[in-house]
Amino acid sequence: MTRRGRLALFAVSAAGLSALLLWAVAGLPDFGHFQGRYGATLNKVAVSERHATNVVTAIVFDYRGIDTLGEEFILFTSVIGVALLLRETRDETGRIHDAVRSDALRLVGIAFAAVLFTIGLYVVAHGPITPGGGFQGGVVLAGAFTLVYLAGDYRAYRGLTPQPALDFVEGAGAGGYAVIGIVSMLLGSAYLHNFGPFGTPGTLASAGTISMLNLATALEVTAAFVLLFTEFLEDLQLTREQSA
Amino acid sequence: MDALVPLPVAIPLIAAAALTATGHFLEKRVDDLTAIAASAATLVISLLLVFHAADHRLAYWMGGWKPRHGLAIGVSFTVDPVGAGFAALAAALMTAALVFSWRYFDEVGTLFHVLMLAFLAGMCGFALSGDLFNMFVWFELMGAAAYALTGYRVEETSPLQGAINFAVTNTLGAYCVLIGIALLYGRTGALNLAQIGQTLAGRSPDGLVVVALTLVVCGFLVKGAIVPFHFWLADAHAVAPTPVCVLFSGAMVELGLYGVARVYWTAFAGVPGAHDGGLRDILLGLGVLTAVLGCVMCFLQRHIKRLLAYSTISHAGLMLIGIALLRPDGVAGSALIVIAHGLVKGGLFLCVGILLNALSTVDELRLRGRGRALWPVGVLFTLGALALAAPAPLGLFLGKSLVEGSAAHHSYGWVAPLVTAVTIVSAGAVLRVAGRVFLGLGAAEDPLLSPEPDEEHEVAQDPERSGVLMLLPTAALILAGVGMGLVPGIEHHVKHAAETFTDRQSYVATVLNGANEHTAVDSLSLLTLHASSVAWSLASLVGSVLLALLALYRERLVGRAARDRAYALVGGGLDALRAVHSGVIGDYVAWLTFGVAALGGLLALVLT
Amino acid sequence: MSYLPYALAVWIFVVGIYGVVSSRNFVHLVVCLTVTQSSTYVLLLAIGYTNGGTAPIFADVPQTSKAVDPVVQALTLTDVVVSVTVAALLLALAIQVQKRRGTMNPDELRELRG
Amino acid sequence: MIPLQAAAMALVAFFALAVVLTREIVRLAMISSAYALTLVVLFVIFQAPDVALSELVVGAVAFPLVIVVAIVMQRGGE
Repeated sequence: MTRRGRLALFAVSAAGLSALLLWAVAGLPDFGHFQGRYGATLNKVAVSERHATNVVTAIVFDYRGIDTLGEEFILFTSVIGVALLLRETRDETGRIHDAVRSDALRLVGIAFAAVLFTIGLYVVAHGPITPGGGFQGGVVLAGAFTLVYLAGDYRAYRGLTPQPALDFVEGAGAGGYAVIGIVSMLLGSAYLHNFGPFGTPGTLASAGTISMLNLATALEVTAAFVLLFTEFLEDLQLTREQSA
Repeated sequence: MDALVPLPVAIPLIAAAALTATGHFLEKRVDDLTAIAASAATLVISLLLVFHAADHRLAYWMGGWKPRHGLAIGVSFTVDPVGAGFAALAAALMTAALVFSWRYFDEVGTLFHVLMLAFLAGMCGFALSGDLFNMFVWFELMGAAAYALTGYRVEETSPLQGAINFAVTNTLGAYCVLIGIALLYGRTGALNLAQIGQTLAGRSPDGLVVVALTLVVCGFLVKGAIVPFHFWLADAHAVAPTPVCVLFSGAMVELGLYGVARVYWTAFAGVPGAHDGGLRDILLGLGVLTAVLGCVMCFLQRHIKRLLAYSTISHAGLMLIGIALLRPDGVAGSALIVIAHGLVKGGLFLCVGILLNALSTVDELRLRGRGRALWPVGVLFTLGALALAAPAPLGLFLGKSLVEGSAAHHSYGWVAPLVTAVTIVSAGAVLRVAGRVFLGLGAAEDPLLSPEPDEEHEVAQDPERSGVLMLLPTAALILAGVGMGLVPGIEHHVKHAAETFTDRQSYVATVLNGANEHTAVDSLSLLTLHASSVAWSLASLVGSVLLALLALYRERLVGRAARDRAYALVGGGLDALRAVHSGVIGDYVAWLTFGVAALGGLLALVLT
Repeated sequence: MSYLPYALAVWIFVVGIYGVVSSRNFVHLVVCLTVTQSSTYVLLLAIGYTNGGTAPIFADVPQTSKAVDPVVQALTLTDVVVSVTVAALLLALAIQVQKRRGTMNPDELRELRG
Repeated sequence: MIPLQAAAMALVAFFALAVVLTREIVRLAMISSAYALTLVVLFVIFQAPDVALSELVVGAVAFPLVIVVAIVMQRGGE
């Protein structure tokens, strides 16, 4: 198809699709007037049943914990996939230089990384209580590691994140999530059943397996994103070296 | 026994995670062994689930969140024989592919095995889940693993192109599904299929319901490779490693169609008008279009993997025809086609893998006569090709005869001749390959066939790779596919499974009210042969052999003038058809948009 | 006002697909794909919104107060992760294309056809 | 509240179009980051702080990655 033909086909189709979609959303409840029983019920019972004041976290790690198992493994799989797709470049060996050579800049970067690291830990730990959790905190933690890389000390970065350790943490995090589900079964209940212990709502580690699953997720996400960043950045460094 | 339900998902995932965590410290071969063991365990458990669910459907609530006052608050895996059977088929094909791949993917360490196991978990989860959003999650897991596996040979451009086309179209399909899910949630406040169905039932459909149905169906049809959403399939299959193609053709594509059938029968079957002729005609039309286009394109290929890929598209069309009848016996026929086709096509792809490994090409013309040395492969390949031609009572015969019978019963008498014609063309193409490659028949050149970039090898040659380990799973798949229809009682059990599958009321009762009705079927009788279906099957067998011979010897059999006239008649059409399959992702997405809009418009006409 | 947020989602969806169809650069194509996906976030969250509702987090507010639907938010969280993963895979593929062929233009990849 | 919602939605609509129409890669990276930020604001207004936080970390970490990829690729291509 020529480009013009393609755009013409799309224009006609998109007009039809838009009309269909607008027709569909006209059937939704007025904005702001939704009354779904599912969400309303969970809002009512989650805190007392699961001792997690953040209902979203309770849903993510408990009521619909199996979705999150799948989600963890989608991330896990895509990291493995990226490693597979970018693998060849590791044989195209080249020395990776530090991106930044100024010591002052390095110091600022590393100090900033330390701050990010603390924030990341906080976000992870308070997942069951306030907004945030394993995923968001994990990405922040990975960002902290990446900052060390960007601040320029490649050897320090690789010392912090050796490949076997990263792979181990990634596998342990994702696998840990799935294994916690099996533990529930060994205790005689359903897969991913929350077997406690429950503490006072609003305190850390109050929500039984939610806290454990949150931690497993944090491990997995941190390692996954560090691996992703490493794959891409090393690949680009090498590309640049070769073209230079 | 209920405790088995989460295991087909949990076992491969845990094995994948464990391989990744310890991959740097493992002895060689541990990855092969772990992956095969996990996959075989999944197969055994899925088979147990098939038998366990044979007389009653299981609803397993993750996290123990049983419904409260009829309201689903957790996620259920709702297991019936069809769903569990799909998981078993995926696990069987995976096990065969992994045995075949022994020492195959050493250069990438554990990466290949981890991706395959995640892929398997995604397929099992999709087949077992009873929650629409949860299905979407597993759909994406399947996708993420499949895109990466498609691009395995990163040193060439065509695998990258195939993987990109595959990833972009299927991702857009998944977004369509997700928009559909959001619309349904806005209407029903539910994500569980039974709950959605219960809320929609009995109320006449409006725009929201029609469009939600359109979007969910289209999203799954992208995976199911139904025209005009099929473009990605041939590109992805042509370039993926052959053990991966086994899973793509044998299970993943079919799971897309399974998704359509599952969502229709649980969520939409209660909608007034959904059962009338309009919807049936639209889906039948799509199935026919796909079956015909697939078999024509199949016949035009010389790249054998691409040829088999188009044959899969053609069979996806046949399966959709069975589903489109919206009757239990049609669903049963489709399910039987899925099993037989999955096993046979998987075996055929493995045959191609052996050819590629030994002779460093997958081009039909370049392979002419060179397959003689590999005669056991030739025997298996020919058997597989004949099984596709569906001679009574072997191969795809049983499934096809059920679909034809169901169609004839509901006054779609044209289905039987059409299915036969399509079978003749697509099986004829595979037989032509068998004749040319393994017997050296036919001409060395054929300008009619599409030139494609050839492959030389998918992995480095390894003299220690065992020929027996490659031949064994190939033979197992093909022989199982050929003889599947002879298993005592299979016809009755599958028919019964299809009746369970299509019974929305009892689905709701099991899921939301915990009802547990047992409906046993006890039959070990052999399949029934009707005179008409046997006649059609003979026609397709003889027809496909004759067509293959005609294709090989048309220079000798047909005079020049007649040939020229034939080219003048259809040549332009074939070239146009080829040109539409441009390999450009922008075109594919434009066609996808067109398909959604057109299908939505048609459904709006017939349902409201 | 009452359907505007839903119409916004439709707008983003269609505009994003237009970007994918018309793209001349794989990075652009991937970004447009994430734009398309963001329409699903907007649609889900808009559906779950309740006038005057608080966030479904009861750390500082009493549990009896009116809150927006938490389920759609959980779904959207999963959705965000999916979007990252697909983007990462596609970018990895795009990088390899650039290395092999020196082009980022999808229209120039024409090995598989017919 | 209503004007605030309307303003945020208008911004999202505008930036979505802007992203799609931007063909120049460096600018695309910046505009897509801006689009992510408008989404964050909208999600906060929709009372979805968890999602807003997710979009923020993804937008602040993943999109810069796109920037790096895009810019280096373009240099490689020249």
